[in-house]
This record gives sequence, structure tokens and C-alpha cells, in this order.
Amino acid sequence: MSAAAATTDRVIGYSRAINEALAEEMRRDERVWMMGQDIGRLGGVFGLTRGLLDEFGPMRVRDTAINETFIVGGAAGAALAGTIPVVELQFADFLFTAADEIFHKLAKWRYMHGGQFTMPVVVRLPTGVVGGAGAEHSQSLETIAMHVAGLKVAVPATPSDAKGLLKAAIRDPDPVLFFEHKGLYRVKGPVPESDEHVVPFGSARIARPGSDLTVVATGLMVDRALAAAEQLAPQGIDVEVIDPRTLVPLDIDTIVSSVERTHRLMVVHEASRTAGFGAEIAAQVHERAFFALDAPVWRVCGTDTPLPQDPDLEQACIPSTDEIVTAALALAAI
Amino acid sequence: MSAAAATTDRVIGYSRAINEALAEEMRRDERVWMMGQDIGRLGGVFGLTRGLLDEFGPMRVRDTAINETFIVGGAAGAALAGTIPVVELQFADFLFTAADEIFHKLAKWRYMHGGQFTMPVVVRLPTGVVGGAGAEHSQSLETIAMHVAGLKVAVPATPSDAKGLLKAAIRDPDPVLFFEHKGLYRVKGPVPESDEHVVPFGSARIARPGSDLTVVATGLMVDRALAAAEQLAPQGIDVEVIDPRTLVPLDIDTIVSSVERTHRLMVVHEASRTAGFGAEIAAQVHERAFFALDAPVWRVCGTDTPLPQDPDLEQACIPSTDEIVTAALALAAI
Amino acid sequence: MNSPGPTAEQVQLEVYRKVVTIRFAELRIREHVEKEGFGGFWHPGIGQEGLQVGAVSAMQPDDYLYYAHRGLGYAFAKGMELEPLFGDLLGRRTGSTGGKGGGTVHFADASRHVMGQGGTLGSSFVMGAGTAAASQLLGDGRVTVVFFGDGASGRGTWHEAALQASVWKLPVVWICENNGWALSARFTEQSPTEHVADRAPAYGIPGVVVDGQDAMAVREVTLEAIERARRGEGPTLIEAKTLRIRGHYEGDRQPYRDDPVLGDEIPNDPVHRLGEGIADDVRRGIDAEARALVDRAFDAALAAPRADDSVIFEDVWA
Amino acid sequence: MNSPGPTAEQVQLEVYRKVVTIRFAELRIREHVEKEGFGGFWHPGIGQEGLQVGAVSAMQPDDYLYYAHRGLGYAFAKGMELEPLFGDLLGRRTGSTGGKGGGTVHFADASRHVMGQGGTLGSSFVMGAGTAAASQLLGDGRVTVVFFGDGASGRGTWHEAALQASVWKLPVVWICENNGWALSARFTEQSPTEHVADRAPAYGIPGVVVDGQDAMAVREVTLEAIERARRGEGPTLIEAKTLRIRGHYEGDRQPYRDDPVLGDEIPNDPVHRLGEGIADDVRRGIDAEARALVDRAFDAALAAPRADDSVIFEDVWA
Ligand SMILES: Cc1ncc(C[n+]2csc(CCOP(=O)(O)OP(=O)(O)O)c2C)c(N)n1
Ligand SMILES: Cc1ncc(C[n+]2csc(CCOP(=O)(O)OP(=O)(O)O)c2C)c(N)n1
Ligand SMILES: [Mg+2]
Ligand SMILES: [Mg+2]
Repeated sequence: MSAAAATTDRVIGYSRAINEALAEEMRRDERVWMMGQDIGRLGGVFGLTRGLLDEFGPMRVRDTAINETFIVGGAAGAALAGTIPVVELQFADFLFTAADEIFHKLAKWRYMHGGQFTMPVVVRLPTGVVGGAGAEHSQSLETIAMHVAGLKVAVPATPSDAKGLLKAAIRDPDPVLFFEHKGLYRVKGPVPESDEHVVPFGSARIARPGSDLTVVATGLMVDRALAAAEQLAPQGIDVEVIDPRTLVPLDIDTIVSSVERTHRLMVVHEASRTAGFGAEIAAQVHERAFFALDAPVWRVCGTDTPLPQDPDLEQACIPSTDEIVTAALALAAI
Repeated sequence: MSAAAATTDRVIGYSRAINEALAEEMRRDERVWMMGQDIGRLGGVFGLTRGLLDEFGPMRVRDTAINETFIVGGAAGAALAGTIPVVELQFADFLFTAADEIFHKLAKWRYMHGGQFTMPVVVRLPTGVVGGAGAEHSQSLETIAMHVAGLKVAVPATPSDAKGLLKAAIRDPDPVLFFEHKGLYRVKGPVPESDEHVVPFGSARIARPGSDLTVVATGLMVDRALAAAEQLAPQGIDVEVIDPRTLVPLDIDTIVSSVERTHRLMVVHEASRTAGFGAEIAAQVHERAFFALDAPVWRVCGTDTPLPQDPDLEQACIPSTDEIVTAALALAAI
Repeated sequence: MNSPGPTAEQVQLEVYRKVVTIRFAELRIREHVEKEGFGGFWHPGIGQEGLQVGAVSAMQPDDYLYYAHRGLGYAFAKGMELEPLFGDLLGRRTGSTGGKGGGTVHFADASRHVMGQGGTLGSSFVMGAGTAAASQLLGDGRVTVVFFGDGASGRGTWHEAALQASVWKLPVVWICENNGWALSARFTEQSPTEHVADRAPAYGIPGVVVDGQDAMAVREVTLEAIERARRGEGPTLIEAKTLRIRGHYEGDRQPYRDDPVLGDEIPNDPVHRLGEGIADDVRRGIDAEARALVDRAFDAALAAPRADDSVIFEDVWA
Repeated sequence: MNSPGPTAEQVQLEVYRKVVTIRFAELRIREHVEKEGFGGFWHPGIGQEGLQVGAVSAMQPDDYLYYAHRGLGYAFAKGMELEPLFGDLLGRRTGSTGGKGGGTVHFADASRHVMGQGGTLGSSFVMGAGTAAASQLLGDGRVTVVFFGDGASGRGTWHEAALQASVWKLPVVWICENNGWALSARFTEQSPTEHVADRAPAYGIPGVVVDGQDAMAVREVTLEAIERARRGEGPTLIEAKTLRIRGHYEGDRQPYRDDPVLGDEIPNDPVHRLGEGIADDVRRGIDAEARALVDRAFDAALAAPRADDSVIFEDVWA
């Protein structure tokens, strides 16, 4: 989707887009309900669920105690009984406090039981670095979800995708980990007016077409990659920016065909570099397009460190636009 | 280390080697102690701690209840208070029932507190596929530990390394996730007699030198890679097999210099393919040795599925010697 | 037996029939494991069938069941046939999981609300509470029953589930099969209180201790708890005192155990207790039918094809 | 005040001094946050300083402390200086974490056994029990004290830690600061029992409810619990009833709250209660010194350099 809004698009915030998706899907399907900490009266620590308690009442917007294993494991059990739970963990990092429930129960229940059950659960996970929230409140853990088969993984970067992917997630029979970037909550963008704005999983978005270098970026990094592309254009490097939007399923075809045109690829992500999903994309592209590549795939990633509890220091741990520009120049020069 | 035993080596089992390492280190250092389920009277579900209760008594070999968050989180707290806990989870998969403790507390406590504390904890994790233990008792999850900074990760493939790496792990001031392969417990091999047989972390072992193709394999896959190499030799493909032994730190230099000689690399692991550590090794080797490679790095890995609870079906989910041979032939032909 | 109006005698006969069937199944499986072995582990439930069947007999067909890993009493009592159960055990395509289970099983039957089992103990505490939350939301009047062992009671998921279920008054009943052992760990050495049920007041819910060898007594307390749950008054914790007759898994030599009850001398055997009120000839008739049913089902399962490798790629995603 | 033999009066004076110092610190921090803001969140502990200081005053210097996220009373009472605490808050190189903390802090002082804090609530239940297990193994006679909120009491780690600590009779004391709220969740709506301490019997340990605004009463019950723990008789659960005067974090407008106590009207203010027995001039002297101490430390912290980016690569591994 280009930056220019279609005539029927409104410009709204990423938070608002998520809130709309929740409300619309709850209106559409009575089986959809939510639980999480502080999602009711408060409307969520980040305000994502504001107004939903009033519209849908306390049985469909339920405040839990501090019990992540119940929030996720309970959602799993509730999904088996014919409802569609959309639950919120206050921070994506808390998937570690419910890891058995996420990586075992959500991911494997259907499989272990020979396909007798479906597991339509969405876990909303406010993710990423913003405002100095610290080592256990700022991580980008989507790679782990990608490694464990049975889950689907969304990483929306724009208001439009946040809304469309969340609606797709709620309609999906499989468990979806929905990584909303906290640093994007206030970002505004065009979002179609329609109730049926559903963005299918597994289709990458070419955020900027270009011919010299492909950059794959997700979440907060998409805007930084786009900004880097603008800086690189006058220097004669025309960057194509691709946002996969979902990591599972991953639209590797779009990436590979881009690389076949540009012959160079850089993956930019906020997650720690080592064994991050950039490695997977790099490995797949090398496997499929080795002889089309003029240079190895590079990765510009978060540091292999925990995140310090400081808004400046944490920024030093994730790729900046400058770093992307510098790396792109060096890669283009190979 | 070659297959031939040095004169002072005895041939003992992988289990026995681990048991010896535990006993020797507990004798050497009074601060070392153990806890876990059934490790005392029973000697562990896999028999790894047999005899230790008798020698060291119930305060240093403590049977816990079924409480993985206590086993790991308690170990973290006990490490801060001047002891060296070596804990056992009955199956590596159970790191998901103690994930906050492993990926947050063990991995980040030192960092979050500005280096004031050290975290000398070893978590022993019986890992991998054997005997049809099912989707939540058979996984290879070492990649996740590699992705989260602050942990060290060992994946011993031989009795000698099992002993030497475990002793190194216990002496290491950092938290170590020690992935013992259940399918190797009964495998025998030469182990030096010495009490000081300590295998340093971060040094890969060339299990078989070769000139045509490098295969990196870990755990159970090392023997399969070696068997594949024997089958490939008569077909004129001389395979070099490298066992990294630890994933954190990773001895990428040894791998890269091998690839610079062989010009081809295949990574073999039992963990699921997508976003597994093979992707990381592939990405690093492409980054560092792209122009030395005659073909892309290939991966032969576990399937992107949960593991069925059946000893035959689960074998179909992990690389066999045949698959390695077939892939190697195809890769060598590129 | 869940239809309205069976007499007390009819109920007891039916409970007996199911218990004795499972007893024969236990013996048949043991024989097979000893002779042939199979993948995974078989956790025998011999001696605990009474409480399992008794409790499940108190459930309505639409109620949800999360069973524990010891034996087949729960699932059979909930209406599953033996053949798919044996099929799972033997890794057959005809098993309820289509060949993905073998040995330690994750059998399930969505149509009978047999909800399956996780490999990590205690995950059914939170899942069961969630299933009950769905019933509460849908107003479907169903109750969820969750079985677990004394060992599993140590997991933190218990606490998270019990607090929330109590506050929300969820229609869930927890049944602890306290057989005194968690693998090699004695309950008495891993619990600060005499009973698991002593933990109920912490959650403001009733805690009930019952003789687990007395199937009909277990049925009674479960009926009460289920009714309470269905009335919207929230969860109950039932603790059925029982014994682990055999090893943790079949083949476990129990070196850690100082009270091995290795033979088939089952103290307070639920089969005998249930059989007491039944006329000899009636009982013998039931026994013979049960044995035949088990043999037929086991043979059929044995004869069924194993799953081929292609199944490994099925059912990962919907 | 931990040396043997201070008089009751001396003890109270010292508790007062620490409480009032933290009160001034609270006010100074609030002023700063309102004017300048800083990264992360500041969770004010105003009104809860009394119970924090009172409890910690019962500890020996070698005892281990796991504090909670509300204010600085715990750490200061355990002997940490204000400057490193403020330094952490302000992201300064001179903070106890060397610049890695800012806003919500993970301050620590290994030499004073201030053990730090995790970002996930309830992780200190298991860690504290483990620290106590180390003391038991080493025979060092130390006791571990763990603070936590009423909200954190819902986490399953509580259950796993409490069961094991009770069975092993670990020297650990748990102190719940029940301020009635967990962010926007009322305790009364998320607990099935009136008190958190009502959960103690489930673990066979004493549960004690105490007025958290009465610092000296908290000190008394903590002393008892610590002695019990040191005698090898195991853990105690103390619940100090208190109030959350401000929002969850400074700046929280509390739209969810129907009883906002927004000003500085602190019901049952521990500062006043402690001050009652103290002669006016003595108290004024202490107050003046405390205020000066806070101002000096805050100014010094403000003047200290921020950490530069290089610190991000420090301390990942030893
Ligand atoms: C979270 C978790 N920890 C440990 C295990 C290994 N395990 C399987 S059964 C068992 C003992 C269970 O005891 P109990 O709950 O009393 O059931 P019983 O076997 O006596 O029926 C253990 C420790 C597991 N499956 N899951
Ligand atoms: C495991 C976990 N879940 C949720 C949170 C988010 N969170 C931080 S503080 C808080 C409320 C805590 O309430 P309480 O324990 O009563 O402490 P109080 O803030 O009242 O002092 C919540 C939900 C967290 N940090 N960790
Ligand atoms: Mg048991
Ligand atoms: Mg509170």
C-alpha cells in the first residue's frame, strides 16, 4: 500500500486501527471475546481496548488477575469449547511467563490429537523497544514463535496492516501470535473504511519499489528502512523495501523475486541478531537465489544483549536509519 | 578427538560420563549442589544422577516437587547467594514451563543489575527424539537459547565432550543450558581418565577431516553425519564433519576456515528447520565466506512439525543418514 | 447411565461394567507391554479405575473432560470405544489421534468432549478453567471436569487457575487422584499439608476428601460438585485417596519404593467393592462380556495398519 | 539499628528517620517526573514507606532482600545510599546498575544483599526461596525477605515456591504489600478470600495480617517471622494492609479508580504515626537533615554523567 490514501481511506492511528478491528470482529461474531490484565475498566495499559467493555460488557471483555498461564492456557481451553478468545499479554516478553501454554498447548494441541480440534486463539503481544521499558518489557521475540511449528505470526508495521491482519488473525482457525509494535501505536496512516478490510496472512507488501537493493524489514524497522531508502536515492541507490507482514506463513517468493531483480538483500530487524529471523530469511534466499546474488545477504539487527532500561541506551541496541544507510552503502559497493 | 582412544582413555557411556562429571565437580567444590525431580532416590528418570544422593546426601542432591519455575528460579536465587546449582529438568521441553526463569532471570539478571552478580547455574536438559516420547518431550530447543543473549549453550555429542563440557559448564560463572541428547545416553566412547578433563566452550571439534564438503552437525546428528561421510567416501566425496560442541559461544572461525577449503557447507540438525540454528550458521558463513562458496549453504533439519508420539514416526521427522547422503550428493553436484 | 432416572442399582451395575472392562484392558495392555513393548510409556491405572469411572459417571454427555495420564478409565467412562483407545496406544491409524499417538497417549474425542491431554503436567488446570469460562460465556450449562495427580498439584498453573476460577465462579471440578506417589516422590514428602484438598480454602472453594477405592462414593461427591458448578456457584476441589499399584510406567522397577505392591493384590480393590452388591451370575456375565469386548478391541487394534510417514505433515495447521 | 541492644526509642527514631527520608525522596522524585519526566515508569511508594522500612529494620545486615517495585523504602532501609538509587532512576553512570537502569529501576547492592528485581512480577517468589535454600545448604544463618504486591500474589510461582519452601523449611519470609490495587484491578475483585494471608494454611505456614501503616507493628511481626525462619521452622507469609496513594505509575490518571486519593492526604500516614512519640524539636531536626540528604543526593545524581552507549555491551556474560 503506498503512502497516498485511497479515497475511501481515513487516516487513523495504529492503536485505533487495532481497537477498530477488535470491535468490528466482536460485533461480527459473538464467539469472539477477550481477556487480559487491565483491558476492561482501564482499556489496556496501552489503551488498545478502550470502549470495548462498555460496548460488549464484562463477560466478553474480562479483566484477569496477574496470571499469564491462565490468560493463554485458559484461552486454549476456551477455544476448544467453541469460542474465539483474543487475549492480551501486557508485554510480548510475557510469553515467557506462559511459554508452555503458547509453545506447547496453542502450538501442538491440534497436532497431538490428530486434528480433532482447532485452536482459534489470538494472543496480542505489545512488542519492541520504546520509552525505556527494560530487558523484560522490550524484547522482539517473534523468531521464537517462527521456530515452533503450529503457530502463525503477524508483525504489522502500519495502521492498515494492523487492522487487516488482526481481523484475519481473529478469523483464522489457527493460533496467532500478533506482535504489535509499541513504538508504532501513535503512528497514523490511511486505513480503508470497510468492515471487510482483511489482510491475508502470507502476503508480503512492497513498501517501496526499487531496483538496486532489496531491504526486508518488519515492524518499527519498516519506516526506518523507508527513511534510509529516501537518503540513499539521491546517492544513486534505489532501494526496494519489503515488509513480509507475517513471518508464518512467510511470503518468501516475493522476497526471492525481488532479489532476482536487485541482486542484493539486506534484512533489518529489531530482534537480536544471532539466530533471529533475519538468519532464516538469509538462509532461504541463499538457498533459492544464490546465483542471482552479487553479494551475501546482510543483516542489520538488534544487538546480542539484553535491553537496558533507558530510552537512549535501548535505541543504541536496535538499528537506526543511519546504520541502515551505512550498511546499504557498503553492501551496494560489494 | 578421533575415534581411537588415547592410552589413558577408558571407554564409558555418555550417561556415565555425565554422572562422573557431576560427582567430580561436587567433590571438588562444596558449593556445587543439585536439585530436580526424582534425582535423589531414583537417580533421575534417565539414571544420570545415580549414586550421588548416597555420596553427597540429601542437602546437596535434592528432590523437588513438580515445580519447574522453582527448580530454575530457585537455582537462580541460590546462585546469587554463593552456591553453584546444577539442576535437571526431566525433559528439555520443560524449559517452556520455566521460561521466564531461564530467558529472563538466568539470562538477564547480571545485565539488569549492572554486573553486580554472577549467575553460575547449569540447567541439564535431556533433549531430542528417542523412543516416542511425544511433542512435548522430544524437542530440540537449543536455538531459542542461542537467540536470547546472556546464556551459554552446550550440545555434547560424545561421552568425552559430555563430561568435559559439563565440567566446564559447572566452572563457568555464566548460566549454561546443557542439552544432553537422550538418544546418546547409551552410546559409549573414550573418555580421558583425568579429573581435569575440561572441554572449553567455544571450540569446535573436527570429528572427521575432509576436503570436498563441510558438514556441521550437533548432538545425535554427528554420528549420522559421520556415517554419511563413510558412505560418501567411496563415491569420491570427502566430507569434513565439524561438531561445534557449544552454540554459545560458537566457534564460527573453525567452520569458516573449513569452508574456505571445501567450498561447500551443509548444516545438519535435529531441531526444526525454520529459524533453527542452521540458519544462523548459514547466514554467518555466507556473510564471511560468500565468495569462497561454490554453492549455497544447505540445511538438512528436523521437520517444521511437532513430533508425533511414536518411535518410528518421530524418526521420520529428523534427518537420517540416508537423507544426509542424498543431500550431500546433490550439493556436491552443484 | 447419564440419562435421567436409572435406579441406583442400574447405575452401580453400569459403573461396575465399566470398571471391570478397564481392569481387563489394563491386564491386556500389561501383557502386551511385557511381551512386545511399545513406544513411549504406559502409565498403568490399575486400581484407580473405580474413582475414574465413578467420577465420570456423574458427568453429562456434554460436559467436558480433561483426563490424567494414568489409565483409560476416564475416557472409556466418557463413552469412547476401546478400539480407538488401543489404537492410539499401539500407534495405529485407527487410533483416535490417527496414528500420532503411541504408548503414552493423547487420545481425544471431540464429539464426546474428551478434550485430550498435554505432555506437561498441570497444563489442564488452566485449560480446563478456560473451557469452563467458554461455557459460562456461551451459557451452555456444561461443566468441565479436570483430573490430575498429587504430583501435578505442585504446579503453579493450579494456583493461577484456581484463583481465577473461584473469582469468576467458573463451572469446573478438579479431581485429584492422590495415589501417594509422583514418580519416585512420596506425596507426604512433597506436601506440607496432609491433603491436597487442604488447599481449597485458600481459594474460597470447597475441598472434599473421598475414598478413591469407593467408586460410588466418588460418584456422589462428584455429582454434588458438578451440580454446584452448574448452579453457578463455582469450582470444587475433590481429592480421591487411592494407591499406585504398579510402577510409574509399566516396566518401572521402583528401586525408590519401600512399599511395593507389585502383584495384583489391590488393597480395597474397587472391582471387588463394586461387585459386592451384584449377584454372582450377573457379575460373571458382565465379566465375560467385558473380557470379550477387550479382546476383540485389542485384536482389532493390533490388526489395524500403522500410520505411514505422511501423517507427520498433517494437522500442523488447520 | 541492627546492632544488638538499641532501645525501643532508638529503634523508633531510626525507623522514623528512614521513613521520613524516603518520604522526601518520594516528593523530590515526583517533582522531577512532573517537570522533566524520565524514561520508564516511576511507581511511587508514598504512604507505603512505613511498612517497607519497618519490615527491613527487622533484618540483619547479612539477610537477603528481594524488594518490590513500589518506591525506595526497602533498599534505603537495607543500607543503600540515596545517590546510587537516584542515579539508577535518572540513568546515571553512578547509579547502582551503572547506567543500565532508568525510571523503573533494577537497583541492587550485592554487598548489602539487596538482590535486585525482575521485570516480571512474582519471579522473586522462586528466586527468594532459592536464595534461602542456599543459606540452608551453607548454614550461613541468613534469612531471605521477599516483598510483593497483592497483584503479584496471583502468579503461579507463588505456589511453586511456597510449597517447596514449606516442605524444606526454608528460611524465607514473604511480605505482601496489599495496597488494594494491581494497576487497575481491585484486590477485592481478584481474590476469592479476604486476605492474601488466608492462603498460608494451604502451605502449612503461618499467615499474619498486620496494619501496614503501622511501621513498628510491621517490624514486630517481621522480627518474629525472621526468628522463626532462622530457627529452621520455615517460612511465614505476612500481609501488610496499606493503600496505594497515587496512580500505578506517576502520571497515571487512574480513570478506572473510584476512590482516588490524589493529594498528599495520606490516611493513617506512617510518618505521622511514627512521629507521634518523638519530641517536636528532635523530629524537626531529623526532618531537616533528611530533606537536606535527599536534596544533596538528588542534585549529585543529576550532575553525574549519563552512561554512554558502550555500556550496552557490558555485563552480558561474566
Ligand atoms: C511439567 C512436568 N514436569 C514433569 C513431568 C514428568 N512427569 C510425568 S508424570 C510425573 C509424576 C506425576 O505424578 P502424579 O501427578 O502424582 O501422577 P501419577 O503418575 O501418580 O498418576 C512426572 C514428574 C511432566 N510430564 N510435566
Ligand atoms: C508477570 C507480569 N505480569 C504483568 C506485569 C505488569 N504489571 C506491572 S506492575 C502490575 C500491577 C502489580 O500490582 P501489585 O502486585 O499489587 O503491586 P502494586 O503495583 O500495587 O504495588 C502489573 C500488572 C508484570 N510486570 N509482570
Ligand atoms: Mg500420584
Ligand atoms: Mg497492589
